[in-house]
Amino acid sequence: MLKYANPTFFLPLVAKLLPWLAGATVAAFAIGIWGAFFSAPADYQQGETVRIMYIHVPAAWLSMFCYATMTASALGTLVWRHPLADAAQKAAAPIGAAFTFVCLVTGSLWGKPMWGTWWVWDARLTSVLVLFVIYLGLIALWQTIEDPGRAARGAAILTLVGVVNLPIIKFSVDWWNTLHQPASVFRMGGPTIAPSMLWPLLVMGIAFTLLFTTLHLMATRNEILRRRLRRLAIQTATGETNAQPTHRLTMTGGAE
Amino acid sequence: MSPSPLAALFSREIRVARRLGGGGTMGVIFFLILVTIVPFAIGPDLNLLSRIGPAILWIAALLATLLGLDRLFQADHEDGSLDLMLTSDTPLELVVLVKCLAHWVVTGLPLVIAAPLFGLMLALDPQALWTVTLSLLAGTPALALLGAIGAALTVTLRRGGLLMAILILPLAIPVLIFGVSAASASTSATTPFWPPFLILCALTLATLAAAPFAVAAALRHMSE
Amino acid sequence: MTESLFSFPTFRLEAQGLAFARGGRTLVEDLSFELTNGNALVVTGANGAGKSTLLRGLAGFLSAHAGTALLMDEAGAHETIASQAHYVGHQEGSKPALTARENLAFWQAMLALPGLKSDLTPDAALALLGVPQVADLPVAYLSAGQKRRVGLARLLLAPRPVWILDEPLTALDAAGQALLTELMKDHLAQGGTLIAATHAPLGIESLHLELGGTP
Amino acid sequence: MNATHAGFILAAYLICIGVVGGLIVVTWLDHRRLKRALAQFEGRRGSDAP
Repeated sequence: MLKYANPTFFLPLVAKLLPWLAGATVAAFAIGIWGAFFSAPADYQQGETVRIMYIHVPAAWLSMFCYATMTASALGTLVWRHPLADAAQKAAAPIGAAFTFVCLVTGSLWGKPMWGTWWVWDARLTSVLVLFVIYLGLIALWQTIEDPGRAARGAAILTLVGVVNLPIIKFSVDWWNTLHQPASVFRMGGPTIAPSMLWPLLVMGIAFTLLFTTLHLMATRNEILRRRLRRLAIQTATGETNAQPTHRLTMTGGAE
Repeated sequence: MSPSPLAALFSREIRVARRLGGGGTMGVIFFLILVTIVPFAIGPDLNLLSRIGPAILWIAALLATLLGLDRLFQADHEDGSLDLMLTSDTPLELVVLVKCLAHWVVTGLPLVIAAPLFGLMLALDPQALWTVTLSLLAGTPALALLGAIGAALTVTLRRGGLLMAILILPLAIPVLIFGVSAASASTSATTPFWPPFLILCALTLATLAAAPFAVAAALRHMSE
Repeated sequence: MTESLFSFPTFRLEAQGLAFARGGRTLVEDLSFELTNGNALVVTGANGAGKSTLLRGLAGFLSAHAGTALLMDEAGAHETIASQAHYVGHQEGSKPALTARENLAFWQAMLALPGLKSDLTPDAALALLGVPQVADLPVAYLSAGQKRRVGLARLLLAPRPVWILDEPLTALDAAGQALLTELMKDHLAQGGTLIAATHAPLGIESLHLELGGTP
Repeated sequence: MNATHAGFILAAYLICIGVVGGLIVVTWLDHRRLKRALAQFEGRRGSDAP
């Protein structure tokens, strides 16, 4: 397993995998979107707007999955200090932010015709919004700290702290704004959804996961290259060759 | 003969805070300004003020806690104290805890004491004064500890104050939710006081137990 | 100068296969050495050769990429160097707003090791470092050399067997440098050990480690 | 498909495509830039990169 984590092994692996992954992503999206628009029926309550669900729900799911990926990478950074874990962590943050953004915007566009409002301060929405802000904070941390190793460890600690925070938010907000609309955003509890709507949703879920994997591999590869470039730039600046560091240990009598 | 390391650290922190910027007074003045601004912004409608008063006090407390927090470890990093503390026999986690305690005593506690007074200015009824003060007393330590995580992560950054706020505000939201919820218990008949207050206490205790480890880990890694 | 009232217990400082990196560059690799009571190690090398990195690593501020550095007592029990060492870097760790006495009293409490208490008071230590007059002054008012002396006074207030000194002569005048040499000699005579990075000769008998020299 | 809220549906999908497409393009351009910069370094220094 560790062999695959070696950057010199990882880069060719990515190059080999990417075309296949990209192809699979496009195919899954083609099937999923056909299912969402032409196969699945309109909801008897929500009408055609239910079609937003096929991007909203997978985006929500991926926003969490991406955080889980970052958490795993954060452990890799802190426990094993593996550079690939650093790169995977850094690469995941903007992708997670993008999926969370999509989730929020599509949810809002779904909410306006259904609830008559763009935004509700309800548990789900608020927790996803907080997730979005955490992503933005992580990106800001990555951009501010110059040394990549140090930035990786700082971001890893923040990621782990944030993961504790997420369930707290989920439970806590039930107490909050009990006077306001106690809306439940997702009305489907899995099996309660009709099979004709379920399969396009699942296919879209797979498509989004494939998309995430593709994007994440691309971005991780970029981070590895960026680190390599930075090292080369520093070596050039210090006018240093690739010679091994040397030292000499001797016994001397001091100055007196 | 010599005092225990943690007692020495506590008195040093208090002394430094007292000689620089008068310790707690600055935070209280900032708190006062925030409370004063709100009626100007939303108009002097006493009914409205007494309804949102607890929330105003909480937001003011949150912002006042952030004040000066970015220097909590940065100052020690810049003058070399942090390095020396790492070589101490005392675990860094305890050092962090004592520093946070001192910071809370200097910035948080004066706010809690001043809260009833400012509550009167916002036309809170006597019961609301109590609930706000109690919820601030229970909640502000958690804010200071969470803030310490952000302060540790930005310890090497010259202008880390804004980034620190971005990092810790999402973490502070649960504290704010339950704090405001407990504080406004008396202003809205439907909200009970005890359940959110006890959850707030639980949050503070959990932060008290976990945050020092996160802060110490962040300090060790970031000051490398 | 200071009459040594005690001596440190027997120990051995062992570094094996140490490697440290800074900013993605390996600066020290496969370094092994051993020091015992009364030994000193002087580290030299050009700017950027990794002197500070090595010292910060030995003090436990950086984690080693490889190897170990431990302090063993006679019974074979070992501890990290950091917990037994004084680190003197480019900063003194003094709060500008506090007086020299307050700063030193704090570090005495913070850095004292169990079983190695010193009877010195901060005022006595300041007198030994030739700056008795600054005890009541806030450190912010002191000159760089005075600040340095105040910082060095903590080495006497909390006895620790290992001194890790990064450019200890910085900011000191000739008298100060001579004073520090005496302090180092006393420390070694008491059975302590020290590791110092320097450009100027320290005037003590030592092992010599040159970093980044020609192989 | 005669949706009453076609505008909302269309907007949701377009924004999704925009964000994801933008991410792909930015990542790809970043990759090209890095590749080029690395190639420059290797050209200048010989083949010493691992």
